[in-house]
Amino acid sequence: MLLREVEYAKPGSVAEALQLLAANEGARALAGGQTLVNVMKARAASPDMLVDLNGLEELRGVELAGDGTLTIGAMTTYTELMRSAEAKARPILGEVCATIADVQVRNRGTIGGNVCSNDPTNHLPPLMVAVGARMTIVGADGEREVPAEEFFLGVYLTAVGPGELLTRISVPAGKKDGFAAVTLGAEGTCICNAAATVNGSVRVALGCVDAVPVLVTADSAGGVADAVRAANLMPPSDVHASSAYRTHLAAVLATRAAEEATAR
Amino acid sequence: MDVTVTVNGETYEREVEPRKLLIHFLRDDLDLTGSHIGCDTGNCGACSVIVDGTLLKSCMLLAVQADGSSIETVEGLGEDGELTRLQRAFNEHHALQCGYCTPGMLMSATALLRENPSPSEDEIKKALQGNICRCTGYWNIVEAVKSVADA
Amino acid sequence: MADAGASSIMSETTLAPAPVEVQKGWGGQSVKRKEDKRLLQGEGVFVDDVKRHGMGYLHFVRSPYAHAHITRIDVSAAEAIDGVYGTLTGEEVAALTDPFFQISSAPGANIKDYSLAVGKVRYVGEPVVAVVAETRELARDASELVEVDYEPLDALVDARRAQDLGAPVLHDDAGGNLMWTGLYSWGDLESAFAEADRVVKIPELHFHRFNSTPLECDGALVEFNRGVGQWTIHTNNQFPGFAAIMMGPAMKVGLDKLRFVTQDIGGGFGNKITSHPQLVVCCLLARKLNRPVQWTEWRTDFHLSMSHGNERWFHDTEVAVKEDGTLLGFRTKALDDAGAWLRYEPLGGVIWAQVTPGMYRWRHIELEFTQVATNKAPVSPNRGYSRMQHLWFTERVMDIVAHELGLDPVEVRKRNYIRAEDMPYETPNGCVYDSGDYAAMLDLALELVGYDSMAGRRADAEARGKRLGVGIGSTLDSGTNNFGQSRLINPELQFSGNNEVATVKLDIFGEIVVTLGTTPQGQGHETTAAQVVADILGCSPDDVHVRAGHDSYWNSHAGFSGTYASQFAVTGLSAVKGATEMLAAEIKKLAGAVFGGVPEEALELADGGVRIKDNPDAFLPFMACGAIINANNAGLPEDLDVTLNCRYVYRPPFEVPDVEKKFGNLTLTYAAQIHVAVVEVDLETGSYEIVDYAAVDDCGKRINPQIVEGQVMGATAQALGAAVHETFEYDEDGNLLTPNFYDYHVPHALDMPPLATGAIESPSPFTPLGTKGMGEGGGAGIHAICAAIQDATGQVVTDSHNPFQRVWELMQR
Amino acid sequence: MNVSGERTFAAPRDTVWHVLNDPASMAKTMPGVESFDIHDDKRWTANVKIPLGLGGLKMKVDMEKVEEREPEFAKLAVKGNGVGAIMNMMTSFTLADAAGGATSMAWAAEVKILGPVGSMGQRVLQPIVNQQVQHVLTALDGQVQEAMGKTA
Repeated sequence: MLLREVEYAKPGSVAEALQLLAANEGARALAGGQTLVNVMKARAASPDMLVDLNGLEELRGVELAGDGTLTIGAMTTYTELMRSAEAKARPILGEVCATIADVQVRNRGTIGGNVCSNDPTNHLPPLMVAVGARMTIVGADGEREVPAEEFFLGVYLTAVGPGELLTRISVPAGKKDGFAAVTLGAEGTCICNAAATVNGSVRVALGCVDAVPVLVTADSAGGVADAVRAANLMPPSDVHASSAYRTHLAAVLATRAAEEATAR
Repeated sequence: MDVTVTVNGETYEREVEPRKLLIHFLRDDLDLTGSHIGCDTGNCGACSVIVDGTLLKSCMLLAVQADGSSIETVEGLGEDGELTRLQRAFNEHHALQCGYCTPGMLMSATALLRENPSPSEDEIKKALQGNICRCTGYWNIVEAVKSVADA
Repeated sequence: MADAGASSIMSETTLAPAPVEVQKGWGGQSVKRKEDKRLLQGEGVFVDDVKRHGMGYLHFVRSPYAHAHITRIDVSAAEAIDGVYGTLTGEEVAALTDPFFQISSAPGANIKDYSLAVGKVRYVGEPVVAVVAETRELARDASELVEVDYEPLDALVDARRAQDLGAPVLHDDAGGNLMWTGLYSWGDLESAFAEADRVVKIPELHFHRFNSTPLECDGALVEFNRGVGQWTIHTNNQFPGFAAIMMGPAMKVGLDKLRFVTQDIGGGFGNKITSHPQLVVCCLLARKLNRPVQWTEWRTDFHLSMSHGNERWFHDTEVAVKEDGTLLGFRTKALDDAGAWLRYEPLGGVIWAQVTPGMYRWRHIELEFTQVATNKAPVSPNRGYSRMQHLWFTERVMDIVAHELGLDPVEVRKRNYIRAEDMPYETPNGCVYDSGDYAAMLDLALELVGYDSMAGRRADAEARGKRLGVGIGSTLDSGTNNFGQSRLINPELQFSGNNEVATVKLDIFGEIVVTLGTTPQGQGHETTAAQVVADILGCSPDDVHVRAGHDSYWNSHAGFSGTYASQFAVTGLSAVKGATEMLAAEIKKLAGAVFGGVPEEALELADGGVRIKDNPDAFLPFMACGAIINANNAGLPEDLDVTLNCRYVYRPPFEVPDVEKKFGNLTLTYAAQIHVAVVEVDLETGSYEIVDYAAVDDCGKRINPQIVEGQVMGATAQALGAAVHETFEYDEDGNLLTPNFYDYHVPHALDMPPLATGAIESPSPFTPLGTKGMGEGGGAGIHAICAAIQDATGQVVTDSHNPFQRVWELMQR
Repeated sequence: MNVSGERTFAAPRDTVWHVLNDPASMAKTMPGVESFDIHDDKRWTANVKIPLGLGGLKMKVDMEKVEEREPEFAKLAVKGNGVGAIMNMMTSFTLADAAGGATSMAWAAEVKILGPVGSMGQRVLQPIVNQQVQHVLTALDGQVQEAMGKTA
């Protein structure tokens, strides 16, 4: 509770938002605020200005292209994605979103906010890496597209630089996906998670074992556990899990996610 | 900054600091103390309110973000002091003890029943997942909500 | 934990009550709660809802260090800000107040505990400076400008290292970290070991640190009346009687200068007993700044600094057993981690002794209790206070013995349970278990989880790569303390017995008004008190107005007033019963006179009035009674001694315990709960689900069965949370790693397993209503989960906290 | 938490030593340095803003060289004070000649973070610290090369 003083701006367009962010070094984009506002309550972070993106309809919505590519606006909420008919084209997206936090948070929290905060316990970063999502970032020098593998740079750090915004995420067509997690209580804080997609070979992205999702590939679900071991993970220890336990879970969950993906 | 909101049908206009959270605005500026604060990490749901038809936790929203919106809080449930079916069911099934989580719990259940008038037990639990209760263990709360679900 | 199955979430099973006189009428009915309407409409008044003109908001500057000298404090920058009303430092506190009275004998008695850190900080989150400002936000802003220089010291985090040579010492005044120690020895342990076929040895058991985390944190709004020198303390402290005797001497004022007012409290569970240091700070600032001071504790503040449950170790346990599983006695060393201060401690060093043998018949017991200070938050009572730790120990012993001897835990329990025919049963240390049938409770609990079908369910789980385990948790809920037990801790103390007060009056228009000395936090006192009154006055609970909350100006409180330690159903309701019976007698006396000398035995109370039994037309409604005494009393007989305003103090029958032998009756009643948990463990990850659960309760006569069941359910949920996820873990530097609900995971709706509850009623022969205090027996859930995990993994469980990683590690053995 | 490692610089030992002991060039290696004051050759202070995606974390960082054996070993006590965070770090490095005129540096740091940021948990902090360390080492490399350039 009780945030530090902060300026507030509510731009009417992405262009205006970019100007505000560029003009104020201490400005930070406010999406759903379901992470940022809590960090501000702890005063562990205190931006000088919040640029509220909630007015930007152009950043909302889910579109399905002829080739099956999904385009998700960064400000689309979890709930909107779960209810989107188009998003059913890649069922795993809605399924995973439905296990994030709770109704209230899903009603306000956004897909873009989730990936941009890149808290190691979030479900979406590994999922985006597994499905081979591509992030579109816009800045003063125009748009660029970054593959999910290169998007996540560190805890709370992504390819979205100062003065830039994530505008949309595109997810290629596909159905054979899986997801597995061990959490603190049902749908609670994540201890370790894994997202898998099968497309010829198996791609598995592991969450909560490093600052960024760790991608491993194998020919089949059977080979995933070895691939994870070969990755020589050195996960952080915390109050919920030791490095050794996370390392063990990573192999188990990666296999389960891969098996689910293969079985679809 | 100026904020104008309609809460339970009544319009309020206030000058607030941008940093003020909606829950503090409701409780301290508007004296609507029915919505409570049970944590500082957005976990407990005691502050849950319905903003423009959407169930939210008012501790993760700035008051200025609610400008122009229509807000429903526990004080707005029921008409001229009467209890709603849901509120009566909470009493019938002993779904509250200390009553601190109850306003948020009621708002979550109300939002659920509007969208899904006949939820299953699992749907009810899923809908209440964002509201912590430390007294009841949830069993009687789930029973209460189930009892008003249309058959 | 598991979702409930599609099957009904609850099945209420009630055995025929024991053949004793069961009161007719409102008592025993699940009357709907009177307090619900205001709470359901958001009209409850909780402490943060109380506002006063010109009040200032208080924010504490807290220590970032677990252990450090304070070398400099500078509040000038904070006080310079516009809108900041003032500050308070430890130096000022030390000048204005005396250290809090210590319950402990030496060495704990020698520590100097003030309401703010003086010279040194001893845990992360300890209040160092208080800042008061015009708004909540500004108070916090200003607190960031308070400059405090620290000289860090090594932190002591592990109680087992507290008495090591060279260990960091928290309290130089105590000459070390030992706060209190005492040897308890009853029976003849050597003969027990001589008679034993086996001695089962358990090197170490650990009961972890957690608490009930009431959803509302602590708080206060304090007003100072300069003219009469009196503070009005609006607070959610749940034991004002205790707060007053701590605060009065420290502040050097009489207790009547401290008026405690409460309406609704957002949960307590014992955790709101020891907020007196913060209340003193509020009082000092209200006087210093001459304005109302408001303090609201936020969740992280609460986790960092308030009321952790006692962490306890049991070392070198030896159990004397026969081959057939008969237990003869045990010896153990209990090491209790009090945290940085003794705020209610070392009472935990004796409270456990209320349930010394658990539910079992062993007679030879030796327990060496040692309590030490560490650089962690101070502990204080938490639902099941100190008995939960000890009962977890006795239950672990049962299951570990069964494991060692290859016996069925059900059989071992039944072989050793105190039997119904043994009741009332005197324990080896002189406590008297009033009534109960533990074996019958266990049978019912097993029936509720379908124990007979377990073999098939185990096979089914195996087929799914899971391992099924069943565990039993038996627990006693000793209620209504004999405060004389405090003398076993410190013979100098002049406390003994217990008491509670109620007043019942008939007002001018016949309104029945009841005031209680208690501070309810959701236990439904307004409702159950009204039920008791209605039965005596022959009216409906709806006709009875029970004042909400607590106000020491109602003159309806006594030294031990409050809501804690499972006693309202005995002390509170007995006080209500006593006061109401006084009122009933006065009404009859008045009516007798009004009817012209009709003897009391010819009168009866019914239909909201008093009438002559064989002449129903001669009827005097309560309204008339109230009017006559209060406003129309001319012509009444001079000697008519009637006020229709009756105050009664209930005093349980207690003796002062024998301090030398540490022997005597420490509590009046013994409610019991037996839980059975069925878990399924994921062999690959160690994660597990509770797939079935039963809780059977016996708290004697139930005034309101629905409220009783609610208490059982709530306590069960808290126990399951503690067993699986909830823990206050510290790193080696004394940083709390679970300071909020993000990392301290309490159960949510999806975590709750299917629950079947059952009840039997063994009325207490020792209480006026046959009731027993209850509400704290839910610790059984922790015991049951530990036993179920031991059953599933085949590995001995030695910790009360079993997160998935620990279970996975067990399976790696 | 403890972090340590080894790194080789393509430069002679005295060059590396010089860089490591020159507050000005050290300043260039630290993340988000906003200002820098040198009190004497053993103590200096920096105002930094550690970049976190959620908004930078402002800290006043005092550094003191508590031990020094030129040109092979030095130990620094680093104390960071920020609202919501206190960082205490004891770091040391040992230089040795490596093959081909290069210099190898064995370094170790014991980092303690207190306050609300600390309560965010090691799950978050450990990766952040590792990342900042990598940042410092890379920048250090740059400084060494720059120094080489100057001396060349």
